[in-house]
Amino acid sequence: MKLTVLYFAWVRERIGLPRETIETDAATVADLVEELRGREPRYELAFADLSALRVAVDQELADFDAPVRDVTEIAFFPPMTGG
Amino acid sequence: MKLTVLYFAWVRERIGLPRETIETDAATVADLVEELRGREPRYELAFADLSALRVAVDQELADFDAPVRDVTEIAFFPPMTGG
Amino acid sequence: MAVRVQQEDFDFGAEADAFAEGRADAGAVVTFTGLVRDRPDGGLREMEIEHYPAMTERAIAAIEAEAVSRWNLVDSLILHRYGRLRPGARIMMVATAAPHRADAFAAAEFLMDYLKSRAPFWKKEVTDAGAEWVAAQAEDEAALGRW
Amino acid sequence: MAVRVQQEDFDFGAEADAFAEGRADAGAVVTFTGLVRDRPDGGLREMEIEHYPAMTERAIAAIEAEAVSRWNLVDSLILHRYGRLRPGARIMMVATAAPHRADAFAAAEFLMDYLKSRAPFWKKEVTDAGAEWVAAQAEDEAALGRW
Repeated sequence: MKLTVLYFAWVRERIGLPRETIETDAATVADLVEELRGREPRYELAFADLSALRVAVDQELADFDAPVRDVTEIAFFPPMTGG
Repeated sequence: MKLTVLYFAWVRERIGLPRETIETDAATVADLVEELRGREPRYELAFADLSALRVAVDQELADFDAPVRDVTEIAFFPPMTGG
Repeated sequence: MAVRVQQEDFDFGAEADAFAEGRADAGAVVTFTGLVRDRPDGGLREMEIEHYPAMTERAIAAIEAEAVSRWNLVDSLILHRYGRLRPGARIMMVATAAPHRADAFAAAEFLMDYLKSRAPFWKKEVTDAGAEWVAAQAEDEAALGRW
Repeated sequence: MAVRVQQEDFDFGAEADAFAEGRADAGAVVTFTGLVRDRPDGGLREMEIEHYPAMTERAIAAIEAEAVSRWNLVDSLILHRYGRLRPGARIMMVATAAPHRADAFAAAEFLMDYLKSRAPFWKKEVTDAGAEWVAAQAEDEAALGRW
């Protein structure tokens, strides 16, 4: 399954790119995170503390146990600071 | 003792004038109200229900038992409805 | 800090803009504007606002001073009109500027609650059927209890 | 109801005025404007605001729809900028119009609390010493609990 994965704010900076396409068989967002962590130290650093991260699945805020099946876009970012 | 007495909103309309100078020996605002009530039916009507009235003594909100000594201006009006 | 009581209309946008302009010390600006609301049946011809000139500005200034003592504000503005106003016309505005939004919001609500029930203004609605003084609402008096 | 997300500056006064103009059905208009607050030492060079374009407008529209379902509003406006902003610059504004002031105030505060923590914007402060992402405040997350 092909997914677009986006990174924002310091997650983007730590990983060093704003988006990438990933081929994965992950069942949940948490599985995908595990996969990414195993890739390279910069991913391990970005995903070191999940409590400091938020995730959106197809542009809706979601939990880390959300299923990845039939999803086209997943975004990782720190807690929002708008307004 | 001479006092300027002012009336606003429906108090002014019932009494039929916006202000007048009154010669009085009233000790408190309540005494002054009693005196005014005794004057004419239009005063009796305006002061019929004190709970529907507010009073300012020298331009500060006050109670009906406030003393009148050394006061120059007393105003009677309904509860405010600004804003 | 500024208080203005006037018969003339005011330019809400220009006032709001001048108040908020370049406040690098503030972060949060809240404005409230009160407009003449028509009656549900659309029958309001005008609203007359009477006030007690000698008392108005000092009563408002006292309310403003109380707000300044309670919240961390960098500025505030209170503007209130009197006279005869058409439906949709501007009656008044308050503006507050603060480093944090909670202070700006709380101070603006406090100012409104107190202006509503403690500043010497009285509204009269004029319709084709006649004129009627607006009655004070129990909820407006009750709103003061939260501060 | 309107939502705009843009890089360009906006004219707060003109927006506020157009929003409030002639609302005989409203009575109460509340605006909130967020400005780039300088650091206490005056050392902020600029604030960069990053956002998630595909998500931003729909996230804000969902927040607005929630406000409309909770309070009696006749209109609302949400405007948020992104990009690089100087101290004192306008970041965003919300405006609410309602028949009664309590609804206008509550809806504006609700919109702000949710925009702060649920709309995909991130702020970075740039000083001479470097750049730092603004951390989310526990009090901002806690503020959501009151709704």
